[in-house]
Amino acid sequence: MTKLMTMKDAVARFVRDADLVVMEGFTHLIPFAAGHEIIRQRRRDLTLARLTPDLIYDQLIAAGCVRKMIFSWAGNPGVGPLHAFRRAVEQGRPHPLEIEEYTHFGMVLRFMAGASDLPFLPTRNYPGTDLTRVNPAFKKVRSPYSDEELWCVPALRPDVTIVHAQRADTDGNTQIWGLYGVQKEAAFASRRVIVSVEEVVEPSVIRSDPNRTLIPGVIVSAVVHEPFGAHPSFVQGAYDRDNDFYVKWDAISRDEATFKTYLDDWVYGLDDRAAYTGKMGARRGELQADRQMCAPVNYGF
Amino acid sequence: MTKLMTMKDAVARFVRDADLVVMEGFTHLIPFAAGHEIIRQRRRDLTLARLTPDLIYDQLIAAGCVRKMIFSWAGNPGVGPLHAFRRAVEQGRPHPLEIEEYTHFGMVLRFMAGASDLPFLPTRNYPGTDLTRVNPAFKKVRSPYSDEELWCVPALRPDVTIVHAQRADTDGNTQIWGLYGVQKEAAFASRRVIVSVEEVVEPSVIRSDPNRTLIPGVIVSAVVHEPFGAHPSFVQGAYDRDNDFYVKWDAISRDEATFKTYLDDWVYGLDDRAAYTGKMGARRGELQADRQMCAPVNYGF
Amino acid sequence: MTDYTTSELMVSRAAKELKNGDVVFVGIGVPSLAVNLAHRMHAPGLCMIYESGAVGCVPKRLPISIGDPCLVTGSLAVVPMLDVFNLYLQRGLIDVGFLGGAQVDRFGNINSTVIGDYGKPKVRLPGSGGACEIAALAKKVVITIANSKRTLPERVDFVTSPGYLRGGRERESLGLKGGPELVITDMGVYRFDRDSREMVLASLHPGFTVQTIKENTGWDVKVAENLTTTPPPTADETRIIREELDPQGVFLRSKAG
Amino acid sequence: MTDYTTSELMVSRAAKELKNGDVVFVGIGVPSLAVNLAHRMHAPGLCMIYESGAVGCVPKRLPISIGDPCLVTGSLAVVPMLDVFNLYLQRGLIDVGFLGGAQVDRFGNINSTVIGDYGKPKVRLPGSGGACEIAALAKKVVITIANSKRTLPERVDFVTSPGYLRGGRERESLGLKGGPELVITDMGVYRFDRDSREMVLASLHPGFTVQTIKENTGWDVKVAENLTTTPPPTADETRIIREELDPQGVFLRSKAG
Repeated sequence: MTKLMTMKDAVARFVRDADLVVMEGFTHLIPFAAGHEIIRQRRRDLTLARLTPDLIYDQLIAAGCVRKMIFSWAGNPGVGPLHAFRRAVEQGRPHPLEIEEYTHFGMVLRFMAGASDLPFLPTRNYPGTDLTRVNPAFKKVRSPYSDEELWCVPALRPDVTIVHAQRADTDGNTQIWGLYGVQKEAAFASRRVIVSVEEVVEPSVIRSDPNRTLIPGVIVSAVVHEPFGAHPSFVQGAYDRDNDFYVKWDAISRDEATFKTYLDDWVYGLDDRAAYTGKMGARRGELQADRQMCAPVNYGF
Repeated sequence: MTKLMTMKDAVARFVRDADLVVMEGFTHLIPFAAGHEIIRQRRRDLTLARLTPDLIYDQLIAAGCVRKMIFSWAGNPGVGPLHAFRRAVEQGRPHPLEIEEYTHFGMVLRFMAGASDLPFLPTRNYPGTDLTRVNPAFKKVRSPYSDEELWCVPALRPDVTIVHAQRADTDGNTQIWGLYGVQKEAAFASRRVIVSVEEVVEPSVIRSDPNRTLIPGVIVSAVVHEPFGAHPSFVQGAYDRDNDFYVKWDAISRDEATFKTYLDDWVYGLDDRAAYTGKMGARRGELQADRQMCAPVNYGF
Repeated sequence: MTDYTTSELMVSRAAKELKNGDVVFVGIGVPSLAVNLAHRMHAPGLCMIYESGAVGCVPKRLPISIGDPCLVTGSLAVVPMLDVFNLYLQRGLIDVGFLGGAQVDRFGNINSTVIGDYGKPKVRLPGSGGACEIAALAKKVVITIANSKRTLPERVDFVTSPGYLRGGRERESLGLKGGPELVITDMGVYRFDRDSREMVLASLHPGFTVQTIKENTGWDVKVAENLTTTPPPTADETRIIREELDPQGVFLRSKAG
Repeated sequence: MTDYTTSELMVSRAAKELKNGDVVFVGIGVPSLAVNLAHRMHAPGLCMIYESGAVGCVPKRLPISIGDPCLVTGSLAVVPMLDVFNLYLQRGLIDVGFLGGAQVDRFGNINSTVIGDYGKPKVRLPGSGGACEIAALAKKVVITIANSKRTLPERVDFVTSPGYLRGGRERESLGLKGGPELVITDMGVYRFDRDSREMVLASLHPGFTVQTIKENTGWDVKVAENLTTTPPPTADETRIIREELDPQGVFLRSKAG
């Protein structure tokens, strides 16, 4: 049975108020289309988790969807701070934002523990940092093989994880290349998984290169066909990062009024991602990736 | 500086008497050429670790190279028992074999812990099994997040890991497709790594598809060009498993005399793998893989 | 009546345990045939996973081992073994795991390690492989084994893969979920009593009697009140097994009963 | 004398810390330029790793962020972040990690989390990212930061990434190896005293005095007996930086001193 549906349906069915939601993608493949749909459907009281909140979580915070954020680096990568995030933390606007803070390694281990149904995972990191002082979720375990004490982080088990990928079949068997980030671990840690893709392909395409399948259909709830669904972030082999927008976001997000205009123009004022990409106009062509194909390999026997 | 050398040189330089040696490959890509060279160079008192000892460790045991074996499944896959292994365990011939026994999951976690420089990793497995009773290396840890107790396995840190792969460049950047097994984890866990490959390629081939690189050159000590180096096991996209040999091994290994003849004919009597593949004759052609290429992907931006 | 072998009956019976959409951890031999039969008969959405890391396999030939290259070509995913065990098995994605062994006891514990004492074994067997974790972490386990006093002792020499241990709530008390659901032998099918967790004869294969079962089981095995006869494979099933799944009779014809 | 900016001097000085064959954890900006400069000058065998998972990168343009697609195309390997942290960093493969931050203190502790109190911050900064684990697990750390009383306080408001903590043997006693080796500012270069683990001024950039340093550092900073002058970048180095590494002046020209 196909899991193909619109983003509207996928968010309506699988993202609920007060959910713990993860939209992953380390700089690469950030699921902006899904984030905009969540704003459009006015979800509230979400807990968002993600290594690098990036613009997408800044937009969700500014739009009033978020109660709490779990993260390890909150900035506009290569540009500066996240202003909506800072306003929420420093001034409690539009409302106070609870935060729970780790490091990248810690977040990765939290996802991996959740994906492995383990209560925790240990690391040699964290002696001496003040993070363990302000976040009581860091705890110590003594190695049964020595007297060493190691810091641990607890498993993270999201209600729903949303990822964007290059391609999937309608069962949700999903292939990603380029930067992997923590998408696989986050997806396996979750109760529900939404995958949006640049291209929906026949199973034969997936089956021609099974080592590239990062997320198997057995854990996927919904597949959404969403070309340019990661803009303004990038998709290896499809389009480059729209760095101009990352720079512009700095100005847009400094002020609640300019943010509201952005939201009206690019989210509330549009029905769906197709309308968004239509509005992008010629910019799409400018971001189009060059062609640099890999050397294919033989799976015969 | 190139790391390309002959198997003779690689084994002479990087495999020492009494070393803890790992030759990995789950059914796929078993480094038989390296195993034969170790027998030829008459290494002694080795501790061998591997999930599935397979014929290669059976041969090393029968040849008198092995003092101890760390493993999780000792059989001739699809055929029957490993007779040399059984003789050593049950009758102490050619000499007694110490064993340390886990399960596949346990061995994988031991390699992953070693590869991550952690003293141990936990799992939900092992309540109720007698394995934890006969192997004191299994220990328990209490989760600091609950009252749950979990079993742990200790890190495994081999002196040398040897893997066979489809291709590498002369720096040791190694690509594998098809079954991955635990080669990556074993290699990262080791002090030294020897890679033998079907094909030595230009760095540009590796760089055309960086997601396929399983083992980076930074951890590799030696690269050996060894076509058919995994025979009688298989290499996806190159040659099929020589199942006739796996069946024949059952008869060869039942008797110390027939084993000695095999060893004289196929190991001691040959200078190197080139001589072995020469002796294989037409069998090589019969095992040649069909061509079934993957759909290439675009790495451009 | 259709002509069939006992092995074909076992394959057919095991196949019935699989539902469409199940994620199944497959071994070589009877399990592989059973899963492939179910896939062709009533469970087209079934997902086969082999411990070698191949997911959603469509093997073009009967796999000789769980690492056969035919399991890779055309599969949906091939993943590292670390992922097989952490992300699929321990994560709780496996609905059914198939296991065999040298001995299975009254409470469904399986021995595939040694006959006799561990330190001085009479027979050294291959060991656990992935069996222990499948027994501990799959939602449900189906066991296939020959029916004899040797293979079905009251207590296994060594618990490689935990069943219900000494019965009752012992398995649960150790934090394990799941457990063996069914034991299929060449003579009958056993289920486990809900309270005592003891193996109980649930159905007899055609031609076998309770008397034969009792003579070939290592303890005084209980018989279900509603003892039934195992349904023999249909003509369709035997045709698929013989013509499509194992045309060369690698696994089944040699054992024809 | 060659014309150069302070940033170019910092890049040139940082590049000198890298040996051929080093495995280097690279960040964006000065670190990226330094590593690429070393790669072109004296360390062709250097291996660049970005925390995004790209290994052995040969970026065709100056990467805008650590996840820039140009780091992927043509690299030797692209690996999951789990591997970056477990198998490269924690495993001990990283020879040199570059770090920056909002504050660095007398013992090389770095703050990139908050200015003020954590619960009620005056300024909320981005947070650790991968910095804490680089500081804890790389064999050696090189820090680049501006030289002012604000950025170099006696004690950071928050230890995001551990240096030598309160000095002496505290870092070692907690089981941490490595530690900061060098702090490169826009005024000078500091090393750490072997015993006290305190930052000590080791060289002055041309044109700066000990007096200026003291006026722009948050504690009474010690000066090495053999205080030297930081060698300015060679003409070759500035040419490579300007023409090849940052031709559009994204990182350096705007800060030209």
